[in-house]
Amino acid sequence: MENILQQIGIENYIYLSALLFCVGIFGVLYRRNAIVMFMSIEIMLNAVNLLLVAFSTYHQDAEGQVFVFFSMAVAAAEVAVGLAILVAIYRNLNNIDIDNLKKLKG
Amino acid sequence: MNTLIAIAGLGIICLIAEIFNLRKAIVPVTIIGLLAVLGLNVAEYNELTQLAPGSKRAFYNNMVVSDFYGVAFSGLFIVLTIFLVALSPDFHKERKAKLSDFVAIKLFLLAGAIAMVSFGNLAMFFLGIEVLSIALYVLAASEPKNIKSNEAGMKYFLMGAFASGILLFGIALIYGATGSFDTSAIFDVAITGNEPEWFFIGIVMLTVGLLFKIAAVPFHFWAPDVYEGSPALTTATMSTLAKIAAMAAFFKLMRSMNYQVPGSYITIISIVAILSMTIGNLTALKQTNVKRMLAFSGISHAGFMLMVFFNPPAMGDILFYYAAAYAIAGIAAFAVVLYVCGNKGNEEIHNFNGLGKNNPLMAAVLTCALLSMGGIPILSGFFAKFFLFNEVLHTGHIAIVIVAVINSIISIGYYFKLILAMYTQDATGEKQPVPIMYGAVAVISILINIAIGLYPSVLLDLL
Amino acid sequence: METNLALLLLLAPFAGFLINIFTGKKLGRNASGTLGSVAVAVSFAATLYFFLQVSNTKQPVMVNLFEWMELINFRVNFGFQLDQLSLLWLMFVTGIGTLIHIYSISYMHDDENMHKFFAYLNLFVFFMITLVMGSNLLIMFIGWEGVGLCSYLLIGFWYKNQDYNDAAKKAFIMNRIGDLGFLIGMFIVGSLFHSLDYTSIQNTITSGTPVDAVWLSAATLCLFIGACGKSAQIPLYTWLPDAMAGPTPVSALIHAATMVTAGIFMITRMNFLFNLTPDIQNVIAIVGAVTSLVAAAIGLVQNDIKKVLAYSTVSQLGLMFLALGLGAYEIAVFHVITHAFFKACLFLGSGSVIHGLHGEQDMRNMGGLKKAMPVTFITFLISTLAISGLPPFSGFFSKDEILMTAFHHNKALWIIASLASIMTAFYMFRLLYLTFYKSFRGTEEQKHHLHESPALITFPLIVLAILALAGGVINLPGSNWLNHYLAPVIAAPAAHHALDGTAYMLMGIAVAGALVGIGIAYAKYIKQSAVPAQDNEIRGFAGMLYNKFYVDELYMAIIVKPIYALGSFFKNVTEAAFSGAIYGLGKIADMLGAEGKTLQNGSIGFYLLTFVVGVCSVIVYIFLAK
Amino acid sequence: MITTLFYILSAITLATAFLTILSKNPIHSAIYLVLCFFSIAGHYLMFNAQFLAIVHIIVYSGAIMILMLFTIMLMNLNKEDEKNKSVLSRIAAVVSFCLVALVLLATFIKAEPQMSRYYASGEDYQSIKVLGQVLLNDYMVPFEFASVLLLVSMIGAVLLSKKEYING
Amino acid sequence: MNVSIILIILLAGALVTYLAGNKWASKAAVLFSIAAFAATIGVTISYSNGEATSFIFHWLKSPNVFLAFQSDGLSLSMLLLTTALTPIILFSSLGNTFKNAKSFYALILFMAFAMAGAFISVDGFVYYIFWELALIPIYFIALVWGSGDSESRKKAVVKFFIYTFAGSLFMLVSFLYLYQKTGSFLSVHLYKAFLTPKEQLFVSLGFFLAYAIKIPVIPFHTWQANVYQKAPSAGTMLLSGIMLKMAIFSIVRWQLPIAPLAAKELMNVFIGLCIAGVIYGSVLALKQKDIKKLFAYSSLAHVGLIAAGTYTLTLDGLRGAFLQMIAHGFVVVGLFFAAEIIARRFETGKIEEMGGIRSQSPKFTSMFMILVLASVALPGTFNFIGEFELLYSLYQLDIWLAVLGGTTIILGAFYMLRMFQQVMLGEQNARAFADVTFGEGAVFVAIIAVLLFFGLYPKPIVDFITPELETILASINRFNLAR
Repeated sequence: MENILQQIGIENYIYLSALLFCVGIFGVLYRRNAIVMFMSIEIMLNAVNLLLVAFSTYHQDAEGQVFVFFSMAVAAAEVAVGLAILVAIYRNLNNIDIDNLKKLKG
Repeated sequence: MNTLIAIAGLGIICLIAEIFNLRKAIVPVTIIGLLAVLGLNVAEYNELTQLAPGSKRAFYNNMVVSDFYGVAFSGLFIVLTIFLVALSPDFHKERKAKLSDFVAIKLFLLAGAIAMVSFGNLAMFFLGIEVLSIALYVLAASEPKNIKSNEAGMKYFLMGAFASGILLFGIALIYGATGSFDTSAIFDVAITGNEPEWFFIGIVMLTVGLLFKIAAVPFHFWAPDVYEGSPALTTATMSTLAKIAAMAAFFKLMRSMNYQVPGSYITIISIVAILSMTIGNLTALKQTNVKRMLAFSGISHAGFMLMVFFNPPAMGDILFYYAAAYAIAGIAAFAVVLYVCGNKGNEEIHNFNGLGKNNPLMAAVLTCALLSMGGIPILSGFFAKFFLFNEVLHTGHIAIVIVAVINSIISIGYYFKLILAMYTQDATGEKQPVPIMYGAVAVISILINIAIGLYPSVLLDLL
Repeated sequence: METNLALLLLLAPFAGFLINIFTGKKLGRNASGTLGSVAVAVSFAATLYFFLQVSNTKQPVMVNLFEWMELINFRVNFGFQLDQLSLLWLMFVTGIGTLIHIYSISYMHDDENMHKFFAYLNLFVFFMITLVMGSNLLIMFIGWEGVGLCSYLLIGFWYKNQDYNDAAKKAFIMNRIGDLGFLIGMFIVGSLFHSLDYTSIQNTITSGTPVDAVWLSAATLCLFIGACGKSAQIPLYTWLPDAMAGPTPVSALIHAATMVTAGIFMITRMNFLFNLTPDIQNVIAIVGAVTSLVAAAIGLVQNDIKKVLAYSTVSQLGLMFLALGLGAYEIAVFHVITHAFFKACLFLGSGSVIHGLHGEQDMRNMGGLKKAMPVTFITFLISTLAISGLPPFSGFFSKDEILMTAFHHNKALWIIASLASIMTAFYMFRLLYLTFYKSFRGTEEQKHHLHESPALITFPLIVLAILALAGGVINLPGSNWLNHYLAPVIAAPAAHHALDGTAYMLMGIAVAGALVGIGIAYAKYIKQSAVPAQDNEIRGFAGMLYNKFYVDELYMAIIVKPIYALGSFFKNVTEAAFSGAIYGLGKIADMLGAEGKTLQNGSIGFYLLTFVVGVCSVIVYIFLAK
Repeated sequence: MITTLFYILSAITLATAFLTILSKNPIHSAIYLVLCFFSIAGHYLMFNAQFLAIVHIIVYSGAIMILMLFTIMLMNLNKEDEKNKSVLSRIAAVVSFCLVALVLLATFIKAEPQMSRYYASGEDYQSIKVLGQVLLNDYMVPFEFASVLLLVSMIGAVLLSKKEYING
Repeated sequence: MNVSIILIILLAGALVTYLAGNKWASKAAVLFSIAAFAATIGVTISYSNGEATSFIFHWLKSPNVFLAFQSDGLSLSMLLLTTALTPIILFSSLGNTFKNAKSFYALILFMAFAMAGAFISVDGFVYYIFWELALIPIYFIALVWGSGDSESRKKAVVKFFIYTFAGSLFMLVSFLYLYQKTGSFLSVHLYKAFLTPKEQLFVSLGFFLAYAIKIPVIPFHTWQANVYQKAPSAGTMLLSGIMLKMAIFSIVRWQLPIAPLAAKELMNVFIGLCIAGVIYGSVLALKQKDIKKLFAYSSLAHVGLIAAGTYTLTLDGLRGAFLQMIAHGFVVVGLFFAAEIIARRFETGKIEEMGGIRSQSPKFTSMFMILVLASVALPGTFNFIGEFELLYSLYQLDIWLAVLGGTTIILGAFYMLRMFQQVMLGEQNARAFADVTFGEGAVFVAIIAVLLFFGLYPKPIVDFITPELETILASINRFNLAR
């Protein structure tokens, strides 16, 4: 079976994932809108998923892809809970800017 | 393995009980169930003792492994959960309808925690930590009308998810380097020494993710805010069960995979340990909110516990002892905090004024719990620190022991702030009766604390 | 038998003390006084027994009770030694003690705490006996400090007056300075000789074992400092005049006859040691001579009757030390004894006067008491003649021997001592004239009540006057009974000076000097009827003398004040600094905590940022920093 | 050809990811993110992991993003309202992004992936059949455990969102 | 009779006292403390008869910890001090009414228990536990039942606790280090440890820090005066009478034999600090306006001398230290009791507000006087014996040390008599001052009897402690033999 890594090389995927991961991190740091921050986290998770798939191919092993399923489940679960919290906040504050969440400090 | 299944089943039973309007039975059944699970756990332990020393029992393609370490910690988690569940009905008496949810979530959380210490595969580990985390996100935010609770939940969730991302990245890299998620397979690769360097990067990422979970400096910022904002019982859960579960998992991971790490890794761990101890303790000095103070205290204890990495093969039992001592003292302290601050709406120290006169028993329990955390003999916290220091000295790291000692001194400063409030200030409010469960949990846990102080070998010899 | 009797000798006064202190109030005044006197009399009787026995056998009586202290270099036994020297001392301690106890029955009769007075006096006698009887330095030290304690208690007997209490405290503390010297001296002696027993030290010395001369000098110097404290020598003499705050019998017993001679006793006891250190002997001689001159000079202008006597005591003690320094121990002892007689008599006489005048002590307010108090006057006169050194009174013989010894050793010392003697004659007769001659200068009220003292007071006066008159017989030139008696305890007897022309010449000079002094006093206070000026009118050198050379003020300024200043410094500066250093650590921790608090600013963005920075630094450190 | 495709896809992935973050309107962000996910699915397809690609589209674009979009719409958040955001924090974010990217890339470059040794065995490892076997045999326990995870999140979401009412 | 019985009695006493309720607590406490004293005497007799009185139990396997209680001359003499003073201290508190008396008396007994444990433990780890345990009750005693305004009291007491706790932890580190070297905490093993001079230095400093703070030696003393002043008298007595002896005892038991080379190396520093403390404390005592503070500084001076004696490493120094510890224990308890009696009558601790007590209360005056005299080490009192041996041991090192240390007899007389004069003498005080009651008098008589008896006949104690001290000296000198 033909393998894409023979042509592209695993390192490029690692770089791509790392960059995408960094973009996710950037998003989390850059934005204060909670929803967009969630999205950034999803980008991070996707970067990891991509990496896992790349490694799965690299090792020609299904486990990596299976792991991606778990990762997706986790992502879904997290988003569900995260959005629930967000909704609760929105009910109280009428916005979702996390800079408003500074009551707890010191 | 059986314990894991039983606990998940128990959680579902809780949910079902609510459907069948058996609300009153939930807590007793859960506690009895947990005791039964504890029995299962003991049985598991006994089976292990039949085997050759050092061997482990693997289940389901090495997904779940039961060894002394995992079983011992599972037992500790179960005991803690029993206490936490026992505290629930009084704590949630305003929101009885949701009691089943709370109890079920705690049980699932326990399942996650057990998965974290008895995994044989990173997938189990990852799922365990996520179950634990998500359960805690929910619990932290479980007072939707309370803006503080919202904030706590949001902060915890955002940062937790972020940390999960990094942790996952680490797992991916380890997988990339070794081609497997199975810890023993990873160990086999790692021991050959010719794995790619991503492996170490993965280990570091994993470490960072777990350092976040145990709230070590500089990944600790969430802890005080979240502890303060969460409902007190959740704080109790976080500071006891969640913290030691993360620590235990961390230790297990590192012990099972971290063969031949670069020397600078241990330097990082010691720097983090020192920073955690110092910043945690120093900042705790200025706190006026008890939960917040305990959060910083927890940060410093995380620092102490990190010292086990100086000699992982020898320190499993010591970590277990330390975790048990810390968590049980924490439960006792929180039982009193729940009692005192239950209907006050905040956890400021002045709420504790005059407790020594109003309720000497609870005051004594809290005093003992704090002294235990501060490391005063005969309470188990002292022995924990003593064993830890002893082993660390054994590895020759005298400097960090000195730092730890200085930190123990600093910690007395804030533990005593609370004690002073209890014994020297006059009470502001009138005396309130102690809910029987609070009292029982407080007294039993402090008795356990003293007992394991007097017979440390009971725990030390478990593994 | 001997042991029991010796213990009786020792413990009789102690029993008196115990009974008086616990039940004295119930016993009543007379009973308590009688009891006290009898207790001492018992001791006197026992002393007499031993005195006769030892005089016959020439063997000291040794009593060894039990081992008291054990140190690495030496052991100290609780033991007593009754030899010629200690018995001689005991004789006049218990003898004069008995007389003064009897005197006190009347003198202290009106005091509400009379039983305590007798208790303290008994306790004093007990400690004095301990001091004298002890067979080693440490036992002597018990007595040494014990008499200091009793002195403290008795000076401050009228405890409601804080000035008296100050005087008492001063006496105790100055004594303690000397005691430290004594203590250190004992340490040196103990480690040099591996014993504190007189006999074994003496044996070591006579056996010719080599001893480090420097340490020996240090030892004797330290012991001498101890003696200075107790016997009021420069520079530790200032407590004695102040000690006159105590009741007059106390002054007579403690501050004239017995306690203050403890230093002389100690040096005489250790004479074999001092003989080995001529340098220190010189120091002793010089200190003694200077003390005698300075004290006499101050005595010239004092107006308080007891103060005059006090300075006279200091001066006489100086003379004794001079003798000690010259190695003439027997002569010093001789003077101690005669001095005990006449000075006790003088003090008791002055007490009688004070008693008669209801507490008046200022000589400017006396005068003309000759007629009102004839017995007192006559005994006082005899004693005054004795102290002035006129033959044939006892003082003449003892003082003359000292002067003679000084003349043979060092002319300068002789001149100083002679000057002191002349001054003594002057101020004693000044005292006599101002008190007993001319007309009464006190208030009418006092004059109305003038009367001779009762028999209990006059009886001791008479006895003492007789002794002052005839005491010289014990060591008359030629017979030298005392010298022979003491020979066994004095290692190297003083060179015996033949009664040649020089001796007679010196006697003549001494007598002439005394007469000059008396003459000046006569001219000034009888012929001119001069009365000393009021305090604020005393100026010039006289003012300086009247203010005791400002020594007290000097000590205050260079010792006491600096200590207080140091105390303030410690309290305000160093304590604050030490405390501040500790609190400072706490403050630093608090400050850092506050920093940590501000760091925890509640912003998720910031938290995440530190998270990321943390991750980066970890990765950089581990993977890139190599 | 495939290399070019990789670079194009990668560019799209990164660009849409950036745009997700930089768009001021959350709706736009969501749309860009969906695009990003599609490009990632493209990567998966290039790995020949068709099943995963489809699951990915379904879960991420179909479920997660719809959930988010739904929330955005529900809360009427489709406006640009990040007014109180300081320049300093933006700069800090940018700087730290550069830092992280640099550090990670540098680390990985330094780690020298050993691609030269790579060879394809030709074994089937990612067909649906194999995946199913691995997932439901080897990974049966995690699979079941994931259900606990989802249950928790479900209970959690209900607990947080359900209106409070007194019920005995 | 096994020595552990004393611990059991005291601990049981604490429990029973607490359970007895406020009304009966004091009586129960006195009863148990007397029982403990009797038991101590029993143990002493058994020990003198050569019976086995020690207790040993292998408590922890890893680390290797023995629950080992040994009775020997040193520990028994200190144990006797503890159990003899405890009833006296309890007795002295009877005159006061305390709120929550059951806790108060139970804490006192618990404290006695902890201190007794520290004296008889020969396993370093168990010893450390008892050492720390003693801190908790005194903390609460001073905090809850202390006098003065609560803020400053809190500050003082917390400072005390943290300070002493800090010192102790360094001792723990020393113990741990020793354990790494020897594999045991037992004193018999530690005594045989051959550490390098550098190791000894650090170990010794760790010990010194703990002890110097507790004794206290300047400059670690700043907690002392305030705590002594603020604590209730019983607490002050416990602190000054027994607890600081625990530290000096520990020097002899642990610091010196374990790290003798360091002790020799640092001898000048240690002794220098101690002697400086003698003068410093004495001079400061002169400036104190509060009677308890004055006693505190006087204690600083006396204890400095004792500690200096131990650091001379001579038999005289060690023996003198033990004798003086016992003597000082009794005297200082008596003095603080006197201060307590005055405070009860006058309700003040300020010296300037006192005065003229003598004419109202002759018995009290006499007893106080005797205590003052004992405190200034008048010959014939027990204190003199101790001070003489201590000064002589200093003299053996250097005469000037003895002279400097000896200033205590001058300065001591100075401040004590000054205090006595201001407090007791002078014109009759306007306020009534009842003479001592029978109970109070009995306490004084007991203390004075001990002081005078052993002042004249110290041989029983000397003979009792000397063999053990020689053993310790032997292990101090083991490096000389090895060479």
